[in-house]
Amino acid sequence: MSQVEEALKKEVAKLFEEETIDLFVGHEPAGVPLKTSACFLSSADEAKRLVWNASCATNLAAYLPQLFKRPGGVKGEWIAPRVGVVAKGCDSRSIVGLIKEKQIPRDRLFVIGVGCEGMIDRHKAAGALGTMGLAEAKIDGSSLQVIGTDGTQKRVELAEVLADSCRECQHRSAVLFDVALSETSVQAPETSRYADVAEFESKSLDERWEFLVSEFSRCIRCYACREACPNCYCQECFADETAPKWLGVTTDLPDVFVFHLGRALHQAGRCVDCGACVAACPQGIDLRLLNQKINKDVEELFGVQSSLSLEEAEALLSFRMEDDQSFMTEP
Amino acid sequence: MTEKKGEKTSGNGWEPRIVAFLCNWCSYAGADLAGVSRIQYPPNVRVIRVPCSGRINPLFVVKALQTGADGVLVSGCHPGDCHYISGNLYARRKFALLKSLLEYVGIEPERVQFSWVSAAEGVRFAEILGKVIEAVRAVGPASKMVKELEEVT
Amino acid sequence: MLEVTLDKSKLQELLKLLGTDRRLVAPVVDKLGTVFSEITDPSLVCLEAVNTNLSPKETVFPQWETLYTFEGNQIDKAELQIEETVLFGVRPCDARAFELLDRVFTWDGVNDPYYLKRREKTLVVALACNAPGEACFCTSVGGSPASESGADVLGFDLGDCLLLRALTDRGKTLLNSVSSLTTAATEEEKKAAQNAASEAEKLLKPVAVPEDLAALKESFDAEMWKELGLKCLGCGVCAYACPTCHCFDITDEARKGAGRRVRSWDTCAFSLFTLHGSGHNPRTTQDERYRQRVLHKFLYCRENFGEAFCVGCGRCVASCPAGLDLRAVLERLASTAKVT
Amino acid sequence: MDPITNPYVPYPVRIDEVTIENDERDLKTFKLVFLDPEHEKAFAYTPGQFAELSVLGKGESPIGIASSPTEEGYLLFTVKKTGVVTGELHSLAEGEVIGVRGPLGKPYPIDRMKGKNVVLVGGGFAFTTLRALTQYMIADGNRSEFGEITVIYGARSPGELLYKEELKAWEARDDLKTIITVDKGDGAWKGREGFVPTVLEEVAPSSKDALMAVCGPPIMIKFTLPVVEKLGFAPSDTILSLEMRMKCGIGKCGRCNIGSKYVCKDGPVFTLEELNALPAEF
Repeated sequence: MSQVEEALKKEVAKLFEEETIDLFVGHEPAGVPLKTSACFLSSADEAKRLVWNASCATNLAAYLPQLFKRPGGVKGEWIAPRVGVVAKGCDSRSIVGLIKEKQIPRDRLFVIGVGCEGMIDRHKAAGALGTMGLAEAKIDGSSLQVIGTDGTQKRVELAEVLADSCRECQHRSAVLFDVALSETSVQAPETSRYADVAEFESKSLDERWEFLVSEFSRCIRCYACREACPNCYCQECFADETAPKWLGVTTDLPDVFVFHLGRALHQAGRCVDCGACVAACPQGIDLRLLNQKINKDVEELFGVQSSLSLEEAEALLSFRMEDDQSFMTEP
Repeated sequence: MTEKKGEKTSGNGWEPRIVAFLCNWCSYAGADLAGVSRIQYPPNVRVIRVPCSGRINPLFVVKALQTGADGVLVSGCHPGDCHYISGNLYARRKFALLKSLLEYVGIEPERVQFSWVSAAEGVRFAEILGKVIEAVRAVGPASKMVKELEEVT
Repeated sequence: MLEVTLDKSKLQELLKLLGTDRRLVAPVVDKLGTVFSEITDPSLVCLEAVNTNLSPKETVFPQWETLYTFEGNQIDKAELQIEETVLFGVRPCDARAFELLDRVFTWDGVNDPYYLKRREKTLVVALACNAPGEACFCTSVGGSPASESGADVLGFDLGDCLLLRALTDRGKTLLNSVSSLTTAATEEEKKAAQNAASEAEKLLKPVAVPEDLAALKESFDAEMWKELGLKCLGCGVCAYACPTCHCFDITDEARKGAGRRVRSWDTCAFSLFTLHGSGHNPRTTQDERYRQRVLHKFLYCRENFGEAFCVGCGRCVASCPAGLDLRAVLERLASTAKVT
Repeated sequence: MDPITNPYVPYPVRIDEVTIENDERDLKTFKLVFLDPEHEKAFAYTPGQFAELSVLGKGESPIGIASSPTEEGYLLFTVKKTGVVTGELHSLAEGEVIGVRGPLGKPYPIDRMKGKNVVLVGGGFAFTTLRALTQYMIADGNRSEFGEITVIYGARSPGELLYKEELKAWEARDDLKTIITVDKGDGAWKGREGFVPTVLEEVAPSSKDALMAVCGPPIMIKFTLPVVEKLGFAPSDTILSLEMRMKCGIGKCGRCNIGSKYVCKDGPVFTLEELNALPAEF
């Protein structure tokens, strides 16, 4: 991916030099291995901070809506900045969704599309070391070398430590862009789409419940899933509303369930399975299990995949007279 | 819905409690018609009148389950009959996903049901409600999502 | 000073003994590393990981707890009942955090009965670190891999055995109660413990922590907060993983007049944290909220308690979903007297 | 759970009287009576302090104490209906039982005010603790401890003035200078019209041997402080009372800090000098 990184830096520098953009949102290294952080650049010389590699898992679309809001205290006319952003397949789909939901203006946005071969799930990579912390990691072709805080070294295949979303990803190249730096031909086989959901569906009702209880009993209500999600831009989340109060603020399981079910339902027809929620969760809860279930149902029932184009109507903002109603109760 | 756990699960005496969200223009009138026509339907239901099935936030259903409803019935106008032209058709999509998701997470599918009942269908309303109550009775009192407020320390 | 040695082959027995008539809480393996958990089977205890995924503050300051129950306008008269607990395998940084939390919950002579009761009922057996974790910086914030603050017993992993040092009278009583399993520590073992700790100390990378409080005050208006605020997602991971963050909310949960008043963790990162009933919010932007978190720890707590509320466990660094690195922020704050 | 030993447990109190204060009917004064005389004794307070009013099942709301300890046997709280808890409070009738947790915070520096002239400037609904302070100073036996007392109080309209009957009684006293103003009068209003800062400038109380306390909405404070300064009141002699979102009220929950100061325990009463040393984050 290093050629892409070089091309990206050049492109971004050019965009600033040609005064096409005022601000660029990309990835830069964070303080720990296999982690990057969103960065906000405002000049051509800063382009050297950018990185593009298999740890750029952050869905940058989540950072965009705030940039187009008039800052507090600014009086009179205010012109939104022209913002450039680097987008892999999932980021670009989220951008499509945000444009459709009028959270970001298409005409103030410059999207640099990049193809993606999948991002590393940091927890999986660290998991190769057991309970040891991850001190260092080196990507080396198709494998990854991880070094533990006790000095232990392990080598794992990149494919084994990719995020679950990336394993099942069908849209690796940007679906919306102003310039595309690279595409990728790698694609998950059609058959494996929703494989994780299908496997879960095959369990019994009580097994499913028990499994989710064990997952959700780890939830600490930190809302990292919500805050990392590009779709969760609500001014006030239902989880924070006090009138009506939908749920309590504790980690009592019924409250946790209402939160995660509510969030999953709000994602219906909108989730692009970027995996940001899973990557953000400090407790490793498999939130995809819910979101992908809804994605699967939306696709099977309404024939739509979320946010693939600006033109297609969102699944829950449309209907067909002949939509399935076999689930309804008859006398 | 404040009965304590003990009262709720007591074997033979237990009666399922159903929350019914009924569209003002059809099912609510249907339920009313069933009443005035002296069609017997079980008393286990608490009706919440809504202006349209499209008004029903899926969270209403989730919240009803969390606060202790054993079952939820949502009923609106037949497709094509919506007072607001298409509220029920948008709703139908939400309901399909909600029903599927709840079963997927392990909530018995009997607990959450959806139907179309017109203002003229008093008999149909009574039949559907009866069916829902019996189905919920068969799966027993809800416990999975119910928030209990007993002391925990 | 009572110092005893426990052969590791007897660790299971020790844990079993400690858990008799008491609640035993210790690290176990979970999905992402280790977590503190109530132990019923001592064989599950895992002391290898440097840091648990979340801090053990939950033991003395649970994520949520019932302050009292009520019915109508009657508050339950029953007093709080807390089980005797042994918290085993706490890292010295986390143990030190208890000592800091003590100051908040007794501040100005106003005692928090819930925290204090739990604290009083909890014996802390700490375990010194032989190697730092991925984001550790305890020595830069006044701690060390063998810090004794906040613990009743401090253990050293010497390979085949554990050296256990009593730090308080309660710790001494605890060690005496398991004397059937231990032997008096030899001079060699004591020396080995000291060596292990100082070796670990050498491995820690120092972080420049801003010492000049006046300069920190000036940093309130620094530009850097804007960029950090853009990055910060406004979630609660750092605060909830942090052993010293202690902000909380109080809410009522009731149906038909009966219910409970609960307190639960809360964080200054949440946008609604300071929202007034009138709609006014003194911290409307994420940069103000992120700044609050950093300055609360490194400026306001120093002014109020004489010490920064950070023990250098590195959890906020390791678990931040936005990749924010407190160490880097501190370096930036320290690098210039007046940060711009 | 004993309210005397556990700072999170409220004292039970009975609502003895509810007074609707304004035309909009969103301000009510609750007269509260302790159920247990021991609790009343434990609740020793000074004007300027506040308490958490507690409605079990809804929550708590921090409200300034509007009564003065010289008014024995009851507490007064004037509450604006803004949210869940205050909304519920407004729906309660006389005879019902709620909770009071406190007294909380630091009061007005009454010892510093003794022997001095005192100027109180209040606006709108924030007048409550200034009412408490005024009542305290003019109470039998206390009045001689203070010099001249000037009270300037304004509201948006005549119907929005709090404690209307009491204000009349104050105006009739000759040991108290009471100036009432409204932003805009109605047909029946015979009194003064004008914003509080303007009126303060007109009245121009001397800053010599005097302390000034100002309470009001942020916009009033903003325009009043320059006048206060012009009149010669030093920041250390200018006293303000702040509002901040609070939960615990006892300096633990971390919600109400401004820099290193916690409004709940270090305030809500601060001198302007103290506030000037804090970050502008309130």
